Amino acid sequence: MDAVGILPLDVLGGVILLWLVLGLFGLVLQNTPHLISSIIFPLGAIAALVVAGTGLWALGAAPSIAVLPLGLPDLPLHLRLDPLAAFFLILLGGASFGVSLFSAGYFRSMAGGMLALLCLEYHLFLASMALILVADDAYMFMVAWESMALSSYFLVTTDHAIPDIRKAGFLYLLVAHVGAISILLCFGVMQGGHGIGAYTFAAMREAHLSPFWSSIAFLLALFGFGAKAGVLPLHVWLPEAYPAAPSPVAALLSGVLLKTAIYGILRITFDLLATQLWWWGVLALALGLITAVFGVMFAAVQGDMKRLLAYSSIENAGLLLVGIGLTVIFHVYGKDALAALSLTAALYHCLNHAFFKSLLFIGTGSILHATGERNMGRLGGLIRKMPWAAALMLVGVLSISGLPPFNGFVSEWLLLQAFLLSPGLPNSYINMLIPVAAAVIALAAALAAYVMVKFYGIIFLGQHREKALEQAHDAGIWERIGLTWLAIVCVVLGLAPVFVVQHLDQVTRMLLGHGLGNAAAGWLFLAPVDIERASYSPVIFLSAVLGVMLMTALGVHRFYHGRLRRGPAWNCGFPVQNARMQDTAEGFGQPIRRIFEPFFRIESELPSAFDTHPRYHGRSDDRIWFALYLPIKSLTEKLSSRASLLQHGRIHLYLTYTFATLVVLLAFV
Amino acid sequence: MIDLQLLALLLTPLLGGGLLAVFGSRRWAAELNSLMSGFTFLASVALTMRVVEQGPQVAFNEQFFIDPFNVFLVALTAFVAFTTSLFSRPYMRVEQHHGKLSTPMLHLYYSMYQLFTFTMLLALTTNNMGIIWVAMEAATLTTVLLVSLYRTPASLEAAWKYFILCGVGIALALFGTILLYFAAERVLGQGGTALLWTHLNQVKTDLEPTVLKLAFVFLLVGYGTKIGLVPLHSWLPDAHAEGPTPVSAVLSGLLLNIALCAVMRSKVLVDGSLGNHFAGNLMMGFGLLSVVVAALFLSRQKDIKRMFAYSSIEHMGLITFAFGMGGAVATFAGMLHMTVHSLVKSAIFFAVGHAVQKSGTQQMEHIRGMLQISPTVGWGLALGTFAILGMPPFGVFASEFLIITTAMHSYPWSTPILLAALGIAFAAIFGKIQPIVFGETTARRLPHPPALIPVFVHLLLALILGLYMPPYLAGWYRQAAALLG
Amino acid sequence: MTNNASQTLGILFQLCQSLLVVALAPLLTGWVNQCRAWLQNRSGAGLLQPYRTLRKLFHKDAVLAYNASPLFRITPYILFGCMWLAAAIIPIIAIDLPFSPAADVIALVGVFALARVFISLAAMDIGTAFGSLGARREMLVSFLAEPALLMVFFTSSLISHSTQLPHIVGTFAHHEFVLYPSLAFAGLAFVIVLLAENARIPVDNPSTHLELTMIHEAMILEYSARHLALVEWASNLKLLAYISIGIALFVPYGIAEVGNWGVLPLAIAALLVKLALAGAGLALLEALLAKMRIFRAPEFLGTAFLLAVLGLLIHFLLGA
Amino acid sequence: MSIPFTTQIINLLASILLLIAFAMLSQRRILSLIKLFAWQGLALSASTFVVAYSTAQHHLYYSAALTLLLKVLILPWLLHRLIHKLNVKWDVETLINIPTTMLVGIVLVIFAFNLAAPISQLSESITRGLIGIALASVLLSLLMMITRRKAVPQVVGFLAMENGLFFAATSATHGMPLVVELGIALDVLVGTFIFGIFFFQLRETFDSLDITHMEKLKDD
Repeated sequence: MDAVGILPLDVLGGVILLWLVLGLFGLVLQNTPHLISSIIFPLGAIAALVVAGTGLWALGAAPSIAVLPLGLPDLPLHLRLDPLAAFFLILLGGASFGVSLFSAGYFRSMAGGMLALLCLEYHLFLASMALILVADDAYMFMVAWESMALSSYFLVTTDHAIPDIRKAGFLYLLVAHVGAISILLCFGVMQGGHGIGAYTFAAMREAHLSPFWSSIAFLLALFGFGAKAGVLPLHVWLPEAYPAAPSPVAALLSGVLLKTAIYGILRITFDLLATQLWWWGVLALALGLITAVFGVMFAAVQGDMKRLLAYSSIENAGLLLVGIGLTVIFHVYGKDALAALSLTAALYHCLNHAFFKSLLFIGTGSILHATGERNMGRLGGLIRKMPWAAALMLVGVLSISGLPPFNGFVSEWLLLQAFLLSPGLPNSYINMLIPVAAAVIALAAALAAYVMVKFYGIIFLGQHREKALEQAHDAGIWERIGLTWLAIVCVVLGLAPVFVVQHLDQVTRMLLGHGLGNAAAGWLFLAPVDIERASYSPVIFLSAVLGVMLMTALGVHRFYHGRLRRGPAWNCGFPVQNARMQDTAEGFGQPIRRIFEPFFRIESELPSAFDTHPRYHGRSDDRIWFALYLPIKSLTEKLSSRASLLQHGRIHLYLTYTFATLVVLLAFV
Repeated sequence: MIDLQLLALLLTPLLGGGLLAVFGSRRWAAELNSLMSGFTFLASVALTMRVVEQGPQVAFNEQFFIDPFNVFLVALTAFVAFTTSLFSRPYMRVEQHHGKLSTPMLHLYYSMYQLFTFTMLLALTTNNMGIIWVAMEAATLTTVLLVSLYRTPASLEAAWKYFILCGVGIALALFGTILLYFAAERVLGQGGTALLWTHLNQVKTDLEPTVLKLAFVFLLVGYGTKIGLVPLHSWLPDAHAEGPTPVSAVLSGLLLNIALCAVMRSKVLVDGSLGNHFAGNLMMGFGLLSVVVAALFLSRQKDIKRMFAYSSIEHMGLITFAFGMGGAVATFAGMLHMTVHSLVKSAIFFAVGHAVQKSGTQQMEHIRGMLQISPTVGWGLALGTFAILGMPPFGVFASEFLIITTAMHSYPWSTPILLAALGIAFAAIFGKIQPIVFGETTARRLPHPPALIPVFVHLLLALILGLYMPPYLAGWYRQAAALLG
Repeated sequence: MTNNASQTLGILFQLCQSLLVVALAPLLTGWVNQCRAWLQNRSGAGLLQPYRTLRKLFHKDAVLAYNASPLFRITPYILFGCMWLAAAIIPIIAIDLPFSPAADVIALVGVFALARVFISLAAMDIGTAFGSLGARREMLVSFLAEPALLMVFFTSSLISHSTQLPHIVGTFAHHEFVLYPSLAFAGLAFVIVLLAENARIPVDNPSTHLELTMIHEAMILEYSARHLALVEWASNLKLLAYISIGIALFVPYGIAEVGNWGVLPLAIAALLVKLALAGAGLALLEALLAKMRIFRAPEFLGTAFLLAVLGLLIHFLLGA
Repeated sequence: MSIPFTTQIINLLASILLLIAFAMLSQRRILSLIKLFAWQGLALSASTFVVAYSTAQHHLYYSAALTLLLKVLILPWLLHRLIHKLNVKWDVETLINIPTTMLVGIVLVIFAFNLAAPISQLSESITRGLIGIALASVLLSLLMMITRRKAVPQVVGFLAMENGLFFAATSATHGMPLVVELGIALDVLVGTFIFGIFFFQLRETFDSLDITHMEKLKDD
C-alpha cells in the first residue's frame, strides 16, 4: 500500500474534508430536506466506515505524520496517526457509521432550514472529533477540541425553543469551556523549550518535567478531560445534556465524545508525560469507583429513559477510569504484563461502550419516534409493536449488563482478571485496596444488570401503560439498518475477543512497550496471561447453550407434544388486572433508593390511606449539585455584588479611586 | 514620498472633518463620511505596504515615526473606522427614523467622527511623546460630545464622567510626560528632540531611573484611565452604554488600543532605563485586577452594551497582562489579541446595535429570539459572542491560548485567577446571550435593512487569523515584539 | 496413554457428568424436601416427587397469556441451557474436562446472571403485578448476592493463583492439607449466597404463594406445562450447581484425576455422599431459620458481601 | 553659594502658586474661586517669564504670553460669563468640611515634597525643588475636584490642575518643545469651551449644576 505512496493519514484527511464538504452541501440543499436525509447522511456514514477502515489499516502501519501550512506562525498544524489514534478512529468510524445511517431515517421529518444547520453541525462534529485524534500539537488539539464542544453544543440545543434544553446547553458548554481551559493550562505546563514552537507534542515528549510539575499536568488533564467524561464531581452537565440532545446526537456524545476524553487522558498520561507516579493511579482508581457506583445508583432511580442511559454512561466512564488507574499503578511498579492487561480491558470497554451505548441511545430515538414519549412510566409492551427495535435493543441491553457471550462481559472479565492478578505489588496499601475495588466493580456490574432489566422491562415488556401506544409503529428502514449494524458489532466483539485483543496489542505496545498477546494457541480460547490461570471462550459457551436449548426443544416436542393454548394471564387468580398494576419506573427503582437513601436528596409526597384522589410524587436529586455547584454560584454572586459597590455612580468616588491609585503607586515605588 | 503618504493618511480625515463640518446636514453626509473613511483606509494600506517593504520610517524631520508596531495599529484603526462608518450609515438613519437623533446632531456626529479618526491616527504615528499626549487629549475632546449625542440625562451624565475622569487621567499623563522630558533633557539637552521617542529609545539606558519610575507611574495611571484598567475604568461602561453604538464600537475597538500603545511606548523606555521588570509587574498587576473585577461585574449586567463594555475591560486587562509578562510569545499574543479584539468587539457592537434597534431596548431580558426575527443578526451576535469568549477557531482563541499557556509556564501563580475569571466571564456573557439569540421573540422588523457586511467581514478576518496568519503580518508582530521586548 | 485417547476419554467423562447432573438434579431437590419434611415431622412426598411433577407438567397443554411475547416462550430453554451448562462444567467428579476452560469462575457467575436476567425479563413480559414484583425482588437480591459470590471465588482463586475451577480444585485437592482462615469466611458467605440465590428460607420461600414473601415463585406464575417444567428443572440444576460449587471449593477431596480412571467410581460415590450431606444440611438450615422481611434481605446479603471481602483481606494479611 | 535673584523670584512665585492652591481648596465662594484661579495663572505666567529671561529661551516668552492670555484673561472671563448666564452664584458646598480638607492637603504637600526630593537632587539647574511644588499643587487641585459638589468648582479645579502641570512644564523643566505647549494650550482652550457647552446642557437637563444629580448610572 505504502508503495503507492498513500498514507493512512492522507485518506483520513480526505474523509475529514469530505465530511466538511457534506456539511456545507447540506446548507445548499436547505430546500430539499429529503435529499439531505437520504443522500448526505448515508454518504457521511460511508465516510465514517472509511475512517474505521483507515484506522484498522493504520493500527499496524508505522505512524504517519503531516504538517499543514495553517495555524500560528512557528506552529503549523501537526497531524500524526499512530496506533492509539488509529484505535479511537476505528471506534469513531464504526459507531458513527451506524448512527449516521440511523440519522438518515431519524431526521426525515425535520424542517429544511433546521435540518440543513443540523447536518452541518453534525458533520462538523464528526470531523472535529477525528481531528482531535490525529492532532499532534497543542494548538491543533485545542482548536479541534473546542470546535467539537461548540458544534456539539449547537447539536444539543437543536430544539432551543424549550427553555430546559437551553439550560442544559448552557451548563454543557460552560463545563466544557472550564475543562478546556484547564487542559490549556496542562499544555502550558508541558510545553517544551521556548517560543511558539514549544507546543508541538514532539517537543512536549522531549520536555522532562520534575515529578511535581508532571503531577500538576496530570491533575489538570484529569480535571479537564474528566469534565468531558462526566467524572465526579464534574458530571452534572451530562444527565442534562444527553436527554436534551436528539437521540443520534446523544448516541455520539455518549458513544464517541466521551471516548475522546479517555483518549486525551491516555495520550497525556502515557505518551506526553515521561514519568508517572503511583498515586495518580490510586487517585484515578478511587475517582473511577466513586463515579461508577454513583452513576449506576442514579441510573436505577431514573424515570426518563435517556436520563437513565446518561447516568449509565457516567458509570461506564468510571469503569474506564478505573482501568486507566490500574494501568498506571501497574506501569509504575514495572508490572508491564498486568499494565497491558488492564489497559486492554479499558480499551476494550471503550470499544464496547461506544457500540452498545450508541445502540441503546438511537433505540430510544426510534421509541421517541414511535411514541413521542421519553418517560418510561408511559411506555410498556412495545416489544409487540416494534419487534425489530425490541430484538436489536435486547442485544444492547445484554451487552451493557455484562452478560456472556456478549461484548460487555469480555471487558468486565478482563478487568476483573487484572484485579485478580494484582497481588505482589510492593505497596501493601494498594494490595489491600485493589480487592476492595474489585468488589465495588462487581457491585457496579450487578447493579448495571438491575438497571438494564428495569430499562428493557419497563419499556418493552408488560402491557401498554398508555392507550396511545396502540398506534406505535416499528423503526423505519434506515433506523433498522443503523440499529442492526451496531447490534452486529456488539455480538462480534463479544464472540471474537482473541482477534480484538491481538489488535489492541498494537496500542498497548505503543503506550507501555508491552503487549498482552494470547497465551492460548488458536482463536478459540482467550487466555490473557496464562492458560493455567484464566481462559474464556465465548464461542464454545454460546454453542453449548444453544445446543442444549435446541436439544431440549426438540426433545420436548419429540417425546411429548408442542400443544399450546392462549388464555388470559393467570395472575395468581386475581380477577381484575390492568396496566396500572405493573411496576412503574419509580416503583422498580424504589428498592435501590431505599438501600442507598443517604446518597440521594429525596423529596416525595405519599398519599395517606384515606386520600380520595391519591397521588404520588417523588424525585431524587443529586446531592453534589446542592453541595458543590450552588454554593459556588452563590459565592460568585456574593463576590460580584461586592464588586458592584465599586461602580457606585458618584464621580467623586471615581476621582478618589484615581487619586488613591496614584498615591498608593507613588508611595510604593 | 513617505511624507506624502503620511500626509494623505492624516489630512484625509482632517479634510473630511472640515467638509462634514460644512455639509454635515446634507442627505449624503453619511456617504461622504464613509467615503472619507474609505480614502483614509486606502492611504493607510499604501503606507503599510511601504513600511512592510522598507521597514521603519521617520518623516517630517523625525516628528513622525512608523514602525511595525504602530503600522499594524494604523491599518487596523483605519479599517475599523471605515467599516464602522459603513455600519453607522443605516444605523444612524434608523435612529433618526425613530426620532432619537436630529439632523444637527448627525451633523456634529459626522464631523466629529472624522476628527476622532484623525486624532487617533496622529497619536499612533507621531514620534513625539508630547504630541501623543496632545492627540490623546484631543481624542477625548472629540468623543465626549459624541457620547452625549442623544442629550438624554443618562448620556450627559456618562459624557460628563468620561470627560472629567479622562481629563484628570490625561492630565496626570502630562505630568508623566513632563517628568520624562525632565529626565530626557539631561541626556539629550534642551529643545525639540528631547521628546522624540526614537531618540529616547537610543539613550534609554542613560535615562535617570528614579525619574522614569515616577514618570511611568503617572503615564500608566493617566493612559491607563483611557485603557480602562481597574480601578480607573469607571467611565468606560457608562460611556459605552450611553453613547451611540458606532461610537461604542470605535471607543472599545480602537481608542483603548491606542492608549495601550502609548503605554507600551513608555514601557520600552522605562525597561531600558531601569533594566528590571518594574513596569511589567505593574502592568501584570493592573491586568489581572482588571480581568477579575470585570469578570465579576459581567455577571450582574442588565444592559447589553454595558456588559460588552465590561468585556472590553476584561480583554484589555488580558492584553495588559500579556504585555506585562513580556517576552516574544506573550507580546506577540498581546498584539494578536489587540487585533482580534478590536475586530470582534466592534463586530459585536454592530450586531448588538441592530438587535437593540429591533427590540427597542438595551435591557437584555427584553431582547429575545434574534434568530427568529433576523437570522443574520442572530448568528452575527452568536458567533461574535463565541469569538469574544475565546472559542476556536476564532483568533481570540489563538491569542488566549498563547497568553494562558505562557502564563502557566512563566507565572503559574496567576493561572488560578485567570481560570476563575475566564470561567465566570464565560458563564456571565454566554448565559445572557443564549436566550437573546435563541427562543421566542417580541422584536419587530426595521425600515432600513441592517448593514451586516461589516459584522461578518470582521468575524471572517478573526476566523482567518485564528487558522492562518499571513507571513508578513506575523513578520510585523515579530519585529514589534522584538521592539517592545 | 496417547494424547487423543485421553481426549476422547475426557469427552466421555464430560458427557457422563452432564447426563449425571441433569438426571440427579431433581433427586437432590427431592432429597432436600424430604429431609425438611422429616425435620418438620411430616412424612414428605418422597424422593422421586420432583420427577413425577416434571413428568406431569410435560404432559399438560401449555397455556400462554394472550400478550406473551416470544421472549417469554424462549426463556425456559435459555434457563435450562444455562443451568445445565453451569452444572456440567463444574469439576465434581474429575478435574480437567475438555469444556472446563471454556468457563472460569467469572464466566460461571456470568452464566447465572444471564439466566437471571432472562427470567426476570420474562416475568415482566405478561405485565402482571406479581411478575414485575418478582423480577424487582429477584434483581434486588441478586445485585448483592452476585458480588458476594464473586468475592468468594476471588478468595479461592487468589489462593490458587487461578480463576479456573479445575485448577482451583486441583490446588485444594492435591496439595497437602492446609487450613485457610480466609476460606472459612468465604465459606460462610457462600452459604448465605446459596440460600439467597436458590430461593431458600430466609430470603425466599419456595413453598408459598404469598405475595408478601415470594420472589422466585412470583416470577414464574405465568408459566405452565413444559415451560414450567423446564423452569423447575433449571432451578433444580441451579441448586445442584451451587452445591457442587461449594463442594468443589471447600471439600474437593476424593475427586478423580485424569489418568487414573480407576478411582472414578470412588469419586462418584464420594460426590453422592457429599451431596446428600449438603442437602441435609440445607434442609436443617431452612428448618432452623425463619423467613425475613424483604428489606432485611439486603442486610443479610450485605453481611455475606462483607464476609467475603473480609476473607479476601485476611488472605492478604495472613497470606493464607 | 548665594542663590541668584531670579531663582529667588521663581521660588517665591512657586510658593505663591502653592498658597493659592491651598486658598482655592479652602474657598467657599465661587466668584472668588475664579479670581484665585486667575491670580494663579498670573503667578504662573510671571514665573514662566522669569524662567524665560533667566535661561534666555525665547519660546518660553511665547508660552508666558499664551498663559497670560489664556489662563488670566480668557478662561476667567469665560467662567464669569457662564456664571452670570446660568446665575449660579451660590456658595460652594463641599462634601468634606474645610479643615479636614486642609489637613489632608498638608499631608499631600509633605508627601509630594518627599517624593520629589530625589528628583530635585538630580537637577543642578536653577529650579530645583519646583517639581515638588508642581506635584503638590496638582494633587491639591485633584483633591479639590474630589471634594466639590458643584460642576463649576470641579472644572476650576481641573483647570488649576492644568496650571500646576503647566508650571511643571515651564519652570521645573525649562519649557517643553513649543509644539507641545501649543498643543496643550489648544486642548485646554477647547476643553473649556466644551465645558461651557456642557454647563448649558446640564443646566437644561437637570436645571442645576449639582453633580450629585448625576449618580444614576451605576451597577446595583
